Amino acid sequence: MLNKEVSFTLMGVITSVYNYLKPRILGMMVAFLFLAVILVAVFSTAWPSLDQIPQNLEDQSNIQGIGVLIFTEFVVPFEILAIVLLSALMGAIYMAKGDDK
Amino acid sequence: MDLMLFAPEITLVLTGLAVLLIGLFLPTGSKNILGYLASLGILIALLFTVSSLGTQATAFYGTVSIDALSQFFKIVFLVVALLFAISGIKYTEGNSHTEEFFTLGIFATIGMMFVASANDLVVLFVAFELASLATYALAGFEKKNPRSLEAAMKYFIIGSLSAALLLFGISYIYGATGTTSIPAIAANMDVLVSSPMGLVAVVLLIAGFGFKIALVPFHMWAPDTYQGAPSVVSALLAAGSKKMGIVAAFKVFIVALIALQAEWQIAFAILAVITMTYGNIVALNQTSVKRMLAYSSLAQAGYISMAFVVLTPMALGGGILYALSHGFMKAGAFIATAAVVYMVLSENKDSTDPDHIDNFRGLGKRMPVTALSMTIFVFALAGIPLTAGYISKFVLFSSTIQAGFVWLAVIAILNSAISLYYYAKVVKYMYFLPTNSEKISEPLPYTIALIIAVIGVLVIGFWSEPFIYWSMEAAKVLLIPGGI
Amino acid sequence: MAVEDLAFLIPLLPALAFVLTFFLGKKLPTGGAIIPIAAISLSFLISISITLKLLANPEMVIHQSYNWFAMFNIGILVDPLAAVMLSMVTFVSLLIHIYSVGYMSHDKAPSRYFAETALFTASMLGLILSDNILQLFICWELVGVCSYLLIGFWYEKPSAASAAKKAFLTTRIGDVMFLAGIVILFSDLFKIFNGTIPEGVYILRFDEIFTHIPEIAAMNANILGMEVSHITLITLLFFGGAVGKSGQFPLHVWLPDAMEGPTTVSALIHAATMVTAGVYLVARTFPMFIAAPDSLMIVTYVGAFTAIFAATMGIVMNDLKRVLAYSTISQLGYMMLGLGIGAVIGAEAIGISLFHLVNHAFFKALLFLCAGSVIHAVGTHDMRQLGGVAKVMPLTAATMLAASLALAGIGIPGTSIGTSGFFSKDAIIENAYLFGETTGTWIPYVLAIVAALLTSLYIFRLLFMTFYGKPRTNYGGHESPASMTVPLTILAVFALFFGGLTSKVFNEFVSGTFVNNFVNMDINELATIGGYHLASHGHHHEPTLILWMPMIVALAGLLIAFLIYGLKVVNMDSLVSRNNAIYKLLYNRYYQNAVFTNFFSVKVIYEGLAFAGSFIDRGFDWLVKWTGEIMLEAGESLRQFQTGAVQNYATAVIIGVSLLVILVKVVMEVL
Amino acid sequence: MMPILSMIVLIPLIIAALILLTKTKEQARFLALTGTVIVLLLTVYMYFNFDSTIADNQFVEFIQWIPSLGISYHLGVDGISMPLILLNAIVLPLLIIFTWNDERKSPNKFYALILATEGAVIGVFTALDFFLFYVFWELTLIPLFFLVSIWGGPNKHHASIKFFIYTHVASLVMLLGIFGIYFAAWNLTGTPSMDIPYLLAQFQFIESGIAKDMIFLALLFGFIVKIPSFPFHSWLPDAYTEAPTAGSVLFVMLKIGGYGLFKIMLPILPFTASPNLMISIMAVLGSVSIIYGAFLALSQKDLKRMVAYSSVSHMGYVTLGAAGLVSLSVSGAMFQQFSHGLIMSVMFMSCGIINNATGTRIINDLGGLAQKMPKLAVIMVLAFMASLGLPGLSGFIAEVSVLAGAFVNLPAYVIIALMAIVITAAYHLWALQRAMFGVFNEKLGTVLDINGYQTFSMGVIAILILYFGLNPSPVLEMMLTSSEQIVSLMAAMGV
Amino acid sequence: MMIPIVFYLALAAIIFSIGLYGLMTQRSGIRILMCVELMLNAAHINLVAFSSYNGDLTGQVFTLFSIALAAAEAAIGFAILMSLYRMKDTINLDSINILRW
Repeated sequence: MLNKEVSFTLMGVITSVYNYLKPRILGMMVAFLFLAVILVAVFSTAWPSLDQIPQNLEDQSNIQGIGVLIFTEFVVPFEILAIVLLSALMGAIYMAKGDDK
Repeated sequence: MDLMLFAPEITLVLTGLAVLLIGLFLPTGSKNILGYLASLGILIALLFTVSSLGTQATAFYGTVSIDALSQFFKIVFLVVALLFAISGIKYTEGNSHTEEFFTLGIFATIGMMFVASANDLVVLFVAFELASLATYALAGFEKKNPRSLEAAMKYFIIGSLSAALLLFGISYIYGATGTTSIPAIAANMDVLVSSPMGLVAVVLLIAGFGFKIALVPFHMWAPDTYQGAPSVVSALLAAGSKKMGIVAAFKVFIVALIALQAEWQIAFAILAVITMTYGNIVALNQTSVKRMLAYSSLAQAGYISMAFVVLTPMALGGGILYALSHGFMKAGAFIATAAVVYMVLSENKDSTDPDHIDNFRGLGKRMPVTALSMTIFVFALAGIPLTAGYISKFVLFSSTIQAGFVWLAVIAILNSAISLYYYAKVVKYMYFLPTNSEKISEPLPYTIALIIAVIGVLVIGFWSEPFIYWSMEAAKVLLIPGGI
Repeated sequence: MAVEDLAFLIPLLPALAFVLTFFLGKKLPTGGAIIPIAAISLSFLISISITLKLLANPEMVIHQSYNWFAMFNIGILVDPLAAVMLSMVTFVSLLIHIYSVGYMSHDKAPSRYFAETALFTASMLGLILSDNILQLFICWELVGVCSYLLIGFWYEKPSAASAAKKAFLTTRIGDVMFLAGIVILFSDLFKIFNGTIPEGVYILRFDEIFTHIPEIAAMNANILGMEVSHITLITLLFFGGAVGKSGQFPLHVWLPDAMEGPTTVSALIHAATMVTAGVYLVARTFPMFIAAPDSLMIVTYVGAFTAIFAATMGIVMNDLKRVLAYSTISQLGYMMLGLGIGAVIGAEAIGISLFHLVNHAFFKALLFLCAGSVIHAVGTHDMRQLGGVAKVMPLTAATMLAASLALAGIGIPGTSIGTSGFFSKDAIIENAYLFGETTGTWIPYVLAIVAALLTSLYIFRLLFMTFYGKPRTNYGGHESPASMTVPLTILAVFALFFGGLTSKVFNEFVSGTFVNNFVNMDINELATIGGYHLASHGHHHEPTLILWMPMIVALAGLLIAFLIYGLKVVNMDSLVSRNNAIYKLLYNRYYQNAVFTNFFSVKVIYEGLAFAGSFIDRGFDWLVKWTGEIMLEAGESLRQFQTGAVQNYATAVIIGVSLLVILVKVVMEVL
Repeated sequence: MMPILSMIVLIPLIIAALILLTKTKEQARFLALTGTVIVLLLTVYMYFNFDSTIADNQFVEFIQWIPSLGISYHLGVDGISMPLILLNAIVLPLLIIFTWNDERKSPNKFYALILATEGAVIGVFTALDFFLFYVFWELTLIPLFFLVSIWGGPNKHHASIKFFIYTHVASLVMLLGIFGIYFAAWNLTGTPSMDIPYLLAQFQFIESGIAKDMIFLALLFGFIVKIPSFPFHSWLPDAYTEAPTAGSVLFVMLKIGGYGLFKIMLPILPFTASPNLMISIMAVLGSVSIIYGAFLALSQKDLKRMVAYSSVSHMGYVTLGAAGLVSLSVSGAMFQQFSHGLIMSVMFMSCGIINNATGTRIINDLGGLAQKMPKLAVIMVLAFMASLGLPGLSGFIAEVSVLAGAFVNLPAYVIIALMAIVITAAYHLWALQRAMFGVFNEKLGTVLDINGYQTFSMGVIAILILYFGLNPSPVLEMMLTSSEQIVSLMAAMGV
Repeated sequence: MMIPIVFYLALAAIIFSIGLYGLMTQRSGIRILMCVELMLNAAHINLVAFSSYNGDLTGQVFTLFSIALAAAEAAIGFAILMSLYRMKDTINLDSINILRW
């Protein structure tokens, strides 16, 4: 009795696991393949990095640097981003709006 | 720094904003004027660009450069945008959201133009996204049409995926080189060259750009989207944003990642062969003309990718020239389809697939100008002489042989022979199959757009010298080590 | 203006007549017959005066040559051989034309008839006059096509159209061999000149050809393991052409069918214009044959065999014209035999053969015209329905008798009494004996003698069945009009007396062709190239029996015919109805029709090869189609990847990225 | 001096465009006739000012077009192209006259396409720049494609697409060959040039033997398909048969394959790495085409299809003659092109008339047409005789020159070709006998003889067939000059 | 001691792969959008990590831009999904495949 029940639940588990995996197995495999490719590349690369942690840990605040960068070197992307946001706004409103009438 | 260098972009931004603002105050019935306004703005931008042809400059801390390459591609984008805007006048007739249509189109064009002149990956990525985001909404512009929505949805999801892949790839390049400036990357390639990361980054970038270029297997959205989106938008996508992918790839691979040449040459060789063959073969028995044009557009993308493999000045020039020609041909073909769709819908509002090839029956009688233009476009796409398609194929394929890639040229040429079948099929339907329907008056904006495209196709085909010259100039920009 | 300057007019006048008659004939009475008659009369006058002039000046040769294109020329050459032929052809053709006025008076399209016969005559005259082998070939082909048109004159009759086609095709086989000979000859000469032909040298002109015979003979070709001299090859191929045109075995099959045209056309073909062309070709290129003894041997045997082969069939035919057709084949065999003996007697052979040719032309034309006269009057040419025609048409019967005597070769040996045929045929048979004596091969002689017997038999059979006895059916009939009987009479005179009167002169005159040639050459030297020597000239003294032999067999034939068909000693019907194998074999003409037409041309060529070809072609077609279909199929399957589900698209992208990394890595490792 | 070559190329194209604008058949055919007659007059003028004793290009026009690729607008005629231009110029007006009274849909397009084809074909013959050559080469395809597709027979779509793609593939392969020679020369000299004479002269300096052979074979393939030669002929029967009569005649006028053989293949032949192999290839293709086409023609049931296959057979002489490499055979092959154009025009016109008059082209369904159509019968018999190579007509000159010339170098192949002669005669006579002679088939109904226009145009061509058969020199002279130059090149190379 | 950069990179790769997996297997449009965001964020991790290990602020600026872009993208994405939902009453992407082959 007991054995039977156990085996039944085991089968049930296997079946449900199987049913869960069946539509996902391809996705999993592909994702793992991709992950493997990336990880192999990541681990076999000698990434350049600063030799040590920046000395002045307190001075880690980079807001100012970022701000400067945004308005000097990256002013063009910033401007473009403005347009992006405008168009996203337009697009989103247009698409999301209900009936015109 | 001379702001005049950015006159075209500024003009476009102002035009876009103007269209948007004026549109707010116009009643639905008189929004037609927006289309004219947009066309005018694009035309002015085009004139600015043409007049500054040959200028060379970098601006904004070296993040943006103006050179022959960027100018050439800007012209391509502006021409396509112009065709888009002119034909859009008819398409948006009576629509209450005309201003969104044109503004999004213009903004997308701005994105493409900035990609063309980007000299920094940040600029490139953001501009790339601008072009994508603006067109997502355009693809779904017919929001009552399930096809259009589905097209937008697929375009959006695959677009986001490829944006993620692109960003992921860029992040590795940034990590390995410590910079996002394209010339600086070229100078700091040691890490990437010596590790497998280089290859991974290259492939991730190819996936990112390949989405726009529609290279197999990153193309899957393209047939669905081109088919489902409004034809005019498909024209913008196939003729414009595809070229944006190409110019981005040119810049990133040939200028920045030239040290990884071997990797991406092989990758592009594989993709080019698969793409042109797949595109042509699958196009053979399509019944939807737009879908057929989409697959043909895959094939053309395959041809253009050959430039990456051959990598001689002539091949790159050929690829760039091909991009221009393809802009005219493909935009023209989609606009011609748009005219047919308009015709079908005006007869039968509930038609589910107005671009079915059966609707092209007897088009030669019903819409003679459209049919003739379509004939010229498909013959140009097939590479019949004295059209833009021929001279571009001529330069591109011949350079392939010159560089010794005879096998690649043979495959390409066989492919272009196969393609004749489905192009000829369209002509057959238009001229040889009978129809009982009446001749109809062709919508003027479509006709004007078609005639512009036809003139473009024929002028490039006939008076090729200046076009070849400028595309060669553009190619030289790519091959000067380290960029500008 | 000397008459020799007018030589070019001889073919040109009939050709002009063709054009005029073709376009104007319909508007003129009797289909414009007057135009060709006038033209041919003029040609005849020119020919005969040229012949006479040549007779008077044995050294003289008329030769004019003009550039045509490339290294080819057109020109005219009149030497004794040509002169005699010209005179004969114009004469016989003239008479036939005159005869035709009456004969064709009831036809629908006499103008077409006269136009075509004029062209026919013109082509033949052009052939004779040619000074180069290419021009000869051209006229040769034109003769063929005219015969095609004339045999198929009543084209609305399917049998006529079919016979015309058969005639053209069969001779075409010979023509191709002839052409092949010319092609080989050309390339040999071209090589002899090392590819650079000087200005003004036309390499296919007879003088060039003959000059270079030794060099050509020195070239050898390896055919199926045998070393064959080019000269042998070329002459054999030329002879192949002659076999086709002159109806020699095995290409004779067209000739009996060629009866479908008007009878006058048969007369033209058989007597004057067409079938003699083959003999003339061999005679014309005789120096080449002399240098190729093997070819001459083959000519001899083919000629002798044809002579008897055709004669055997002649004796069972019931169709008036068919008998005559087989007779022609048989007589042409004699002529070929006569030429073949040239291997022994040298240039004299031409004289002998040509003599028979000319005589044959007279009596054969006469025979046909008589037959035509009978057919015209009676309306049938089945001998079984005729009989006793002589009573109705006495003049026709008389001329027919004259012709038959000439054909059978009745005459007294050793004297100059005898019909024309007697002198010429006798000469051939005698020389066949000489041939046997010299070479030890008696077959040609035996065949010739037996054929002579059969000849006599079938011609008198015809005579008795048709003209004598009682009518077997009721036929109306009347003597033909004067326009028909006058030519008959003239021809009869020639058939009876020409031979006896000119025998000596003729032989010497014509045999001198290559002695007084426009190119100086010694026939004997040519023979040494061929590796043998000609028999010494001089009088041969055959045994009296041999001398009388032809006469005896001719009379024997006459006697048998008289017994069977005249006196009916043996019941002809019982002979026929006995249904024996030989009769059937002969009556069915050795089943050659079954073999050639039905089996070979229809089954093998048409059904077999042509359909094999079309099968292969369908294969190519299928290949093209298949390529297309496989593309479409591939397109159809590849489409399925585009499932429409966006998750799948994403999957494809990711797989693409991963695989591309691996693939590029692998390719880079491999490279 | 006036740019006469540009005129004869462009006038048909311009007039074609004008014809498209006409509304009625009368205007269209009048314009078409005017255009073709102008071309004829110009061509005749050019012919009489042509020096047939020199092999150089004459009436040369040269304008830079795309200098960065070395492309120029370079036209000229020599002894190879002059006769072919003449052929087109003569036949086209007659073709227009032939179709004078025909009823058909959209006559303006019809005549425009005919004129466009003429312009394109003459363009191929005059182009001395590979780019231009290829442009015209492809341009010939399009009007013919439309002609077949619009006015063709029941199977027209299949035939036109097949023809279009098949020959397009061949053109592309030829283009590959052109690229090959173009870049090889570019690499050698450092300057790009598409100039045909220049590139042909440069060919010998290419170092790689394999490259030379590949270039040669690619070009050869392009030309062979157009000729067409066995085994690349399968587009032809369909296209020729389904095309309207005028289309078939235009196909026959399309002698660009053979032209390429003489103009481009032969001058570079001695410099290939293995000239003897190339000669053998051409000879095999030629001789097999001759006999294969003949057998196929024999097995056809459709008169027009038979004529189409006979064309394969006849064009085999062109290939064989070119391979013969003796000035006689080469000029004979050139003459075959010329003569074949004349003969086949009449043959196809006859087929068209029979089809129109009786509604069928199946040979066995016809019969006894000569009784009802005597004028046609006369012309047709003449054409058939010319086609089977009867002496005195133009076909014979060509055949005998080819056979005699080619035998010098290629005896075995000539023997094969000779065998085909009997077959050739057989199918021609068979068709004549069944279709024209014999008992009239009453089922065919009322059958009218050809009208005056048709008689005139066919008659003139028939007379020309006769004329050139008797006096080939007017065109053969210049062919000989050109072929002697080609052959002397061979001799110099010891081929 | 500094955490080696590969840890960050590995984390990013794993997050990216999870996003991929979700993209390939999920049916709901919302979930797919979330997966896309996940992937973008993985890239951001990379950028920020590199930025700080390289001592260069560009990566962080880039990340800021990118976050803005991601927001815009999400806006449009949701708008499109809303339109779809309005039309089809579902955002199950499996059922949206009129366009295929």
